[in-house]
This record gives sequence, C-alpha cells and structure tokens, in this order.
Amino acid sequence: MSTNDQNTELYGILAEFKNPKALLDASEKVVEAGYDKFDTYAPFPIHGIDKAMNLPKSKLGWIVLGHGILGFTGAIAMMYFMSVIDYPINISGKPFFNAPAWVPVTFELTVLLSAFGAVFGMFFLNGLPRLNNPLFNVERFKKATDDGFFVCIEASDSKFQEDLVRQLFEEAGATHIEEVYD
Amino acid sequence: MSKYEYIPEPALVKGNHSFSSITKLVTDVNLRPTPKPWYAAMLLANAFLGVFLVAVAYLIWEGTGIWGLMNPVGWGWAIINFVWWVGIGHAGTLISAILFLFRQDWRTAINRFAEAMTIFAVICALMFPGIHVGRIWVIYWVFPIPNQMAMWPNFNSPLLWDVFAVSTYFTVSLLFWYVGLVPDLATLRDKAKDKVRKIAYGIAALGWTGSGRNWWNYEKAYMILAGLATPLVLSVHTIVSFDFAVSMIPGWHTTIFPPYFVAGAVFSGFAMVLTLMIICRKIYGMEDIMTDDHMEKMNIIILVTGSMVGFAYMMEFFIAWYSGVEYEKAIFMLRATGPYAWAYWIMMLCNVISPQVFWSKKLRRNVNFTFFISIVVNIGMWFERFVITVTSLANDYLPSSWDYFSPTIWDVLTYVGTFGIFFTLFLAFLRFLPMIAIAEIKAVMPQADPHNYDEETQEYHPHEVVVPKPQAETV
Amino acid sequence: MAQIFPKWTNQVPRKILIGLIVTANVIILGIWYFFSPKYTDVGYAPTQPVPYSHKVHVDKLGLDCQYCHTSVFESKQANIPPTQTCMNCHSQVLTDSEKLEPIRESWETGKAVEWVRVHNLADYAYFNHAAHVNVGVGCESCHGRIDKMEVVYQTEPLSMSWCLDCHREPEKYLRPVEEVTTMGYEVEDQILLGSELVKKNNVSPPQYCQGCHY
Amino acid sequence: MSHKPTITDSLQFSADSKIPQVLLGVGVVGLILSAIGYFTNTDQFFFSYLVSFTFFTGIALASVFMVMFHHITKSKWGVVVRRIPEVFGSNIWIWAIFIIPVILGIHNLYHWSHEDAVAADKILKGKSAYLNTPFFIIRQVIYFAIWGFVGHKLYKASVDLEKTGDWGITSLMRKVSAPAIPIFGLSIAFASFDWLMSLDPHWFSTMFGVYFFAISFQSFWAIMILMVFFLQRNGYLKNTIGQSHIYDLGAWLFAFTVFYAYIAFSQFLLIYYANLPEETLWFYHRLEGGYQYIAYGLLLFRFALPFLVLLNREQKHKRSVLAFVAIVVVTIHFLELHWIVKPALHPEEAHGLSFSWMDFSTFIGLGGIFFWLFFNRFKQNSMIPENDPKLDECLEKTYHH
Repeated sequence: MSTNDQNTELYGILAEFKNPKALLDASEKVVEAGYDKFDTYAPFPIHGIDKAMNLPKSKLGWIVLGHGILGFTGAIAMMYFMSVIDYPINISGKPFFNAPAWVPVTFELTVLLSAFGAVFGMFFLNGLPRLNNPLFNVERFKKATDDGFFVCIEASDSKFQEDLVRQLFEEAGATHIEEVYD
Repeated sequence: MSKYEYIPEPALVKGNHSFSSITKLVTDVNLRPTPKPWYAAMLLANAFLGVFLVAVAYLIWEGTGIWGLMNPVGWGWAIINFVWWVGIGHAGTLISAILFLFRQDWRTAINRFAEAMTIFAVICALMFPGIHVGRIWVIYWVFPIPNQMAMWPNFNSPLLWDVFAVSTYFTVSLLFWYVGLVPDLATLRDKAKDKVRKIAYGIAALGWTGSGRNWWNYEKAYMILAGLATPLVLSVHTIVSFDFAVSMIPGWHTTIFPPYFVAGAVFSGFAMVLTLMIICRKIYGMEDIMTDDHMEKMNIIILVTGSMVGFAYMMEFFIAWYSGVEYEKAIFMLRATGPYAWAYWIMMLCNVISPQVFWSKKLRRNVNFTFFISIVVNIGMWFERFVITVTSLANDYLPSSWDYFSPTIWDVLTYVGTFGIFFTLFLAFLRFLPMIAIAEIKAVMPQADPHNYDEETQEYHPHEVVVPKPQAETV
Repeated sequence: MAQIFPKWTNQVPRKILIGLIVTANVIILGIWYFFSPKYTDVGYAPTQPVPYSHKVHVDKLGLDCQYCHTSVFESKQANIPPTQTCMNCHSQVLTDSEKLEPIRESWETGKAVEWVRVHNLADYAYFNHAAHVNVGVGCESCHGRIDKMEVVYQTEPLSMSWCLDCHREPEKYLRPVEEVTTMGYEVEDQILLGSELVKKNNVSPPQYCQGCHY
Repeated sequence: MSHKPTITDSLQFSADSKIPQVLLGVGVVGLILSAIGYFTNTDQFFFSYLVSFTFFTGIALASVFMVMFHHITKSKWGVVVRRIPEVFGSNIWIWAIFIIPVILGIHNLYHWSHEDAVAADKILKGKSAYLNTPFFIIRQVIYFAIWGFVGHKLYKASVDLEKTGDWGITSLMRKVSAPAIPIFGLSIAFASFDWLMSLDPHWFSTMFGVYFFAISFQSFWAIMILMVFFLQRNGYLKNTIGQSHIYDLGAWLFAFTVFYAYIAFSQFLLIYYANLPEETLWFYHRLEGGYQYIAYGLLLFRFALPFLVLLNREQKHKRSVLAFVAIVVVTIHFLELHWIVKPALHPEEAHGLSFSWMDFSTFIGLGGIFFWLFFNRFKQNSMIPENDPKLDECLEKTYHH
C-alpha cells in the first residue's frame, strides 16, 4: 500500500442494502457472479451469511488446538523440569511426579494458551488491528456499525468491471452505491 | 378452558426498537456530557479507594500484624474477602460463557455488564493474596520465572494452583470481554463526535469494520472462548475450594467442596449482578433491554444455586455425623452451637432460607424485593466464607489453643476499601464503555434473523406464535 | 466518514508486538539479574570504626583466623573478637596510633566497639558456622581471600542458589578439616579428595526447605 | 418460519413389532439363569444383581432429571427425543419391585445389617440410627414412591398435552418439575449412600451422591444416542430426529463426560491428598488386585477417549463415531459400578478383579425387563410429544447448523 494520503486509487464499489435478508440475497448473487474478492459488512453476525458468501471453514479451530497442545505439553514439561529434574523436593511423601496434583496447573495453562490462540488467532486471521481502511473514506460506511448492511466488491478482483458491478448491485436491490477510493 | 395457563416466551427486547434506536439508547450514555451525579458517585468511590490505599500502605509499612490474625486463626479476613470477591466474579463468566453454550439468548442483555463486574471483582480479589504475603515486593516468587534462589514454585501446593487459576481466569475473562467489546467500540468510534473519543475508541476498536469474513472468524472465536471459559469458571472456584479441602482440618476436608463452592460462587455472583443491574437500568433507562423477565430468570438461578448450597450444607452435616469421626462431628456441632453460632445462623438464614421466597412468581418479579434479597445473599455468602475459615481454625484439634477471632479496624478498612476499587472501576466502565453488548442484542432481535423476512419482497415479517385451542378438556 | 488514522498506523501493531516481546524478556532477565544478591550484595564493604586490615594481620603477620574468631568451630557464630584480643598486642604495639583510638576508648570505658556487620543472611535462613567448618568448608570458600583484603567486603552472593551449589555437590568444595583456615588452599584432584571426604565425614547437606528455614 | 414443518414419519411404534417380546424373553431367561446363581453362590448373586440394578435405576433416574430440566428451562432442542426419557421415567413405579432382591439380600450385601457386627464395632454403632434394616427398607419405599410418582406424572402430563393440545399443561409440567428437582437431588444422594456407599460402611464421601448422579447421567446420554440409533435402524423417526438433534445428544454426552471427570477427579484428589486412613482405604482397595486396571480404564475410556473424540464438531455429527463412543461409555459405566461394588465382596480376604457369569446374567435379565417395559409403553402413544409448543421450533432447527 502506498504511503501517500491521496485518495486516488479505486479500491472497490460499495453498495448498501436495506436489511439482513437483502444483504444475504445480494451476497448470494455476488458469489453466483463469480467474484471472490468481496466482503459484506453488517453491525452483527447474520445467520447463514457464511453459506451465502461461500466462506471456507475457519482455520481458527486448528490454531486453538495447536496452542492448547502447546499449553498442555508446556505445562507438564515445565513442572517436570522444575519439580523432578531441577529441584525435586519431598512434599508430604508424595512422588516427585505427582500427577494428580499437576492436573490443575496443566488444565489452567492449556486453557490460557488456547484462549490466547483463539483471541489473537482471530485478530490475526481478520487482519486486525488495521486502523486505516479505505472503507472509512466513505461517509455512509459509519452505518455499518449501527444499522447499515453493505457489500463491497474490491477492484483487485480479477473479474472487476465497474459498470458490471454497479449493474449487479442495482439488480440485487441496493439502496445506495458508491465508489471507494484508497 | 384449561386448568392451566400457557405462558408464552417473552420477547427479549421490550418496546418498539429498531437497530439504530438500540445503538442510540446504549451509546448515548457514553457520548453525552457527563452527568453531575456521576461525579458525586465517583468521588464517593474514590474516597473508599483512598481508604484502601491507606490501609494497604500501612499494612506494607507495618506487616500483617495489624490484622486480627492470631494463633490458631492465621487465615482471617484476607482469605474470606478473597474467596468472596472471586465468587462474585463467577457470574459474569457464567452468563457470558455457559449461557451462551446453552443458547440462552436472554444473556445478551446482561452479559457485558456482568463480565465487567467479573473483571472488577477479580481485581478486588487479587488484591488480597497480593497484600497478605506482607512482603509484596517479592510477590513475583509465586511465578515460575527463573531467579537466583534456584527455587521454583511448589506445584503440589493448592495455593500455587490458585495463582495459576485466578490469573488465568482474570486473563481469559479480560480477553473474552474485550473480544465482545470490539464491535461495540467500533460503533462508538463511528458515533463519537469529538477527536479524543474518536481516537481512543478508534484504537480500542482495532479498525473493526463488521466484515462478514471477520464476523465468521469472530463467531468461531467467541464460541471457542465460551467453550474454554466454561470449564475454566468451574475450575477456578474448585481450586479455591482445594485451598481448604486438600488439608486435614475438620470442616474443610470434605469432598463436596468443589461443586459446592462453585454453586455458592454463582449464587453470590448473580446476586451482585442483580444488585447492580437493578440500580443501573433505573438510572440509565435500560428497562427495555434489562427487563423484568431477565430479573425473574436470574432469580430462578439464585433459587437453584441457593438450594444447591443448602444441599451441600445438609450433606456436610449428615456425613459429619455419618463418618463417625469425632473431630468432624465436633466441628459441625460447634459451628451450629459454638462461639460462632451467630455467624452460622446468619449464613443459613441468608443463603438457604432467604432465596426460597423466590418460589413465588410474584416475588421473583418484584424489583424492590429482589434488590433486597440480592444484598442479603451477598451478606450470607460473606458469612459462609467466614464460618468456613474461622470456625474450623479457631476450634481445631487442640482444644488448649482454641481462641476467639476478632478483626481489627484495619481488616475492616481494607475490606471496605475494596468497594472503592470496585465502584471506581465500575463507574468508569458505565461512563466510557457500552454497558450492553450492542451487536449481540441486535443479533437476537427478531429483525436480525433473515428467516423473519419475506422471501419475495424482503420485507420484515415476524413469526407469530398462535396458541392452539385444546381439542378436548384435560383429563 | 473521514479516516481517523493515517496509513502508517497500520504498521504500528507489528512494532508494538515485537516491542512487547522484547520488553517482557527484558523485565524477566532484569529481575533475574538486578534483583539478585549477586548484584545487590557482592562487594558490600562498609566503613568500620577502626580501619582494621586483614591483609596486614593475616597475610603479613600470619595470624590464624581462629586467633580472633575463636568460636567458629564450636558455635553457630564466628564471633567478632572482644577489645581484649586487640589489646593483647596493641597495649604494646602502636599505642599512640590515632586509628586505634576507638579501641583504647573501648578498653577504658568497657563499651564494645561497634563493628559493622558485613555478611548478613536473611533472618529466615538458619546458618551454623560450626556445622560447616567441622566438615571441611574452608573460610575462604564463603568469605573469599580475606587475607588479601584491606577492607573486608562480601565476595559471594550468599543467595540460596549459591548455598545450593555446594549443598548439591559438596565434593567440589570440601577440604580436610585441618585446612579449613588455610588461605589459598589448592589440591591436585579436588573431586577425588572431596568425594573421599564426603564419604569419610558422612556429609549429606540438606536440600529440603526445613534444612535452613524453620 | 412462515411454513410449519411437516412430519413425514409415522409416529406410532408398530403394535405388532416383535421387539418387546424378544426383550421380555431375554429378560426372563436372564433372570431365571440368575436365580440359579442364587442357589450356587448367593453372595455373588446379590453383588452382581446390585451392579445391574443400580445401572438401570440410574438410567431411569437420569431420564426423569432430564425431563424435569427440559421443562424447567423451557428447552426446545430435545423435544423430538423427549418421549424416550419420559417413558423410562414412567416405568419407575413398576421397576420398584426390583429393589426387593436388594432388600432380601441385605445381609449378604451390607455388613452393617448384621447386628453382632454392629455391636462389635464402635463406628457402626454410631451410624446405626441410619444404617439399620427397618429404616433402610422404609427409605427404599420413600424413594420409589417419590420417583415413581414424579416419573409417571410427567409422562402422563406429556401424553395429555399430546392428546388435548392444551399448551397450558406446560405450566403443570413446570409446577411438578420445579419442586421435584431438589427432592430428587436429595433422594438420589441418599439412595446412592444406601446402595453403594454403605457397602463399605466405614467409608464416607460427601460428594458420593453427586458422583452417582454424574456417572448415571453420562451413561444416560450414551443410552439416548443408542436408543435413537436403534429406533432409526428399525425405520422409525428417520426424518423427525435430524442430524442437529443427534449432534445435540453428542454435545450433551461430551458435556457430561467433562462433568463426570470433574466430579470423579475432585473426589479422588481430595481423598488422595489428605491421605486420611479412614478415607483412602476405599480407593486403596480399588487400586490393587486388578481393580487398578478398571481405574485406569475409567481415565482412558470414560474421560480421555470420549473427550478427545467428541471435542471436534465434525465427530459429533458422525453416527458411527457417536455410536462407538456411546457403546464405550455404557460398557465402562457397567465396569465402574462393578469397580465400586465388587471390592466390598469378601473384603477381608485377598481378593482380585474377577467377573462371574452372574454379572452378565443379571445385567441381561434386568436389562431385558427394563427395555421391555420401555417398549411396552412406548408403543402405546406417539413416539414424540406431539402438540408440544416447542415442537415446531425443534423440528426447524436443522437449518441452524
């Protein structure tokens, strides 16, 4: 991305729809038309939009699983090193490798690492934080976090043609269409 | 017609709200000029905070001798207050995580609020293990980081499990809360007029756009977090109960402690959420979202968990007798009839008897009464921890060392001072962050479901429940 | 709506992340290093009321440690000598020295000289000199080359890990009991000698908490 | 939501199905075989019988609990499968006759029932106000009166609702369920003390009632999954009980796997940690002489395997995986009851893990009767609670997933 703040380059075409149902139908049409660099914007997650947008399965589960395994094995390895190898101390006659007593800490660290995986993995997959976004140049886009339902097809899509995109949106019943510049 | 009346499901949001009116209702609180009473309340909270700081400063200067600790009660108000605050914290995670997994959509009205309460309550709780060690500057010894004592924490100690449990709980709750906040912070960013708010909310919102692809990962993350937080919240008070239950002290060592502590925690937590909710919805006019139906549901949970706690009290008493162990029998008799009998009966009255009034539907829906009971319950739960901690220690195996525990003024001031921390943070939360999960409440409104729209015209067409006429009289 | 943040802000998060990782490591390592007795205590050399030189008395004149610190083999403490011990010689030698004025004063008044303690263990750690020197822990093992010091200073950290170094592997440090007060003691095969001494004296230094903390 | 979902399946269990007769036959044969066992090895017979009895009674009690929770929480997810636990619960008052052998075998099963033993034992003397034969019998009568009444009442209300279409009956269901839940909680706890905990009359654990509840509930979900699959294999409710409902059952099995692990581990840890002689002996007897293999098996097959397999969303949708896990859980539940009960047989002798043919004959006998009772009633009415207010929403939820 260029560092100058001139909004000259076309980023995409943004269309507003009147309600969740219209957005759902519109995104189905966008998928049918063969676009893949597009996104919908809504103030809340809409039921079934993943199917309408033909989204692949989220990879988040695998990220979390990886972190969970790391937390689990890490916790056991840490305790094993500290209480069995490095400085074994006899505590009330229990074995050094006191498996039942290690369950709480193992559990907590597994959960902690998994939660890190879930939260930071989600931000990572979503490309956040991203404080500057071409869409913020559009005044109407404010409504996306209030009661607006938008679809944006990006100019970087191989099939992108401005007039065709506008036509598609109009047919889908968009209430408002405008260009987004970066 | 029928002997029984069918009660249909109440709507989650009362009044005739649209998406934008919900946004306005919630964000106005944060964006309009600060009301004068808020400053007054904040000042009062800060005064209590000041009390806390003084009490802690004196404690660090002088040592834990300023508290009422003595032989044999070496574990006094610090542990009681710690357990009490952590317990209160449980409701937030329960509401946000467990009710989410159980698809209880009504949670959306109160989850933000309850999660905030959780975080602040856990902060208050964390103060006590922090300061009770006396030498707070070496508190980092409890973490497994290398130091030149060549010493590692003792992983066989339930107190160390506590360190991991409570800090994990705090971290995960904070993350969960923040993840929930991100879309709403974006809403505030877009609604804010002045530069400072725009920048502050803008940074906090991380550039959230409400993209469908983002929501897709977001919902997955939220689901996973709920799945993680559910066992976590159970584990935390379980591990707190281990602090007591892995020992051999009569009255502490009993196997029902883990679930019983969890039930008690949820019980007191819901009571605290109710206390705060009833005040806030009145002041901020949120009665459309935090409805009487919510209050009723929470009162049912209070009734259930209160009864579970009562069940545990009964089991403890019965098994103490059944076990045939002299010490167990003695400690429970002493609890009910000994020097701390007053505390025991306060606990019984507040925790077991008082919630039973919620069998009455009328009382469940009575706002003032609920408010009263919610405070009674929290008093009762404080006394539960008092009874457990103090009675078992004051009258342990060796009668010659029995003694009567009395707190000092510093015990009281430290405890009262934590309310200063709690309310300072809570007031700041009410002022600067949306107290209701805007995006989530929108998502459970009937308008949000594409199935409630007509296929052809795409017009909103809500589904209506028609109660059928009975075909025949009930036998 | 207008952009709130310029484009360069999109690069900031990555930098913050790297910064956080670096900071976290710096904090942990910082505590490990700067909060340790090795950093805070080693080299502690307070000014004493009398500028007593171990170098002169031990290295040059050849006094044995036990000439002054008499109780080291019998007692928990290696005592600081009474004024009497100083006056054994200084009633005859350097009787006019200005530096020795506090000694003479003490001698006359009967009030002890207030020496400043150099090696100060924490109150919660129990340490016994007799238990150590009687199994062959040399004075210099803990106090360093006292015979070379003009002013006594702390050479070892006296931290727990430092204690444990020896408690875990005593054979690396032990010497015959008769060599305990020797300064600059050296032996060809320390491990061999140490192992023999461990066996002979039945040395098993405690590593459990209650060995030192009770 | 504009269109009402239509049920395409037949909702009536075939009246001339041979399944009930077969089950009755199996049950009778099993019981007759067991009766022979009674004469050959009386002690063994009663211990085997107790394992099988607590197995099926636990399932029935968990069923009623599930129905009560369903009403109390106004749930909609499980309306299509609710009739199954309702029918299990409706038979408890008949099932009560099977407590009689336990009462008859009281001297074989329970050391505390011998008056001379109590007289010689200070601790047992202390407990004799509770642990004595007449009070034991009275308690059994009270338990089964409560359970039988509530179970049947809830079934009847559900059938009434189906017949009349009067949605007001849901209020009745809630009015019955609410007070019944705490009463059930207490009675199940004390019943578990009576049946299982007092086998080792010196031992005690405050958590034992919760523990019995947890093991029974976990295997209840496994039985539910197997029941649904069994019905669908026989051509019933194939379209009515959809993938999402089966997923929910899998999710519940997963949830209760975690709950079981939590309760069982807490109980073990606290006793292991304090290491008090009066408590550890129970686990000591169950961690030696071959019983330790069942104990490790509990960790592996009752927790680790179901947990790891069902953690993944996809797996909870796979019928073969669910069926496999359910069978493992049911098997290990039987083994866990065996593990609780059997070490109390001949505690003074060197004993070891052993199975008798009576363990299986009583299981088959009681199981045959249990399921015969089930199908006998199941065929009388619709297989799902028709006219339930939440039924439409429940049927529609396929699109949610």
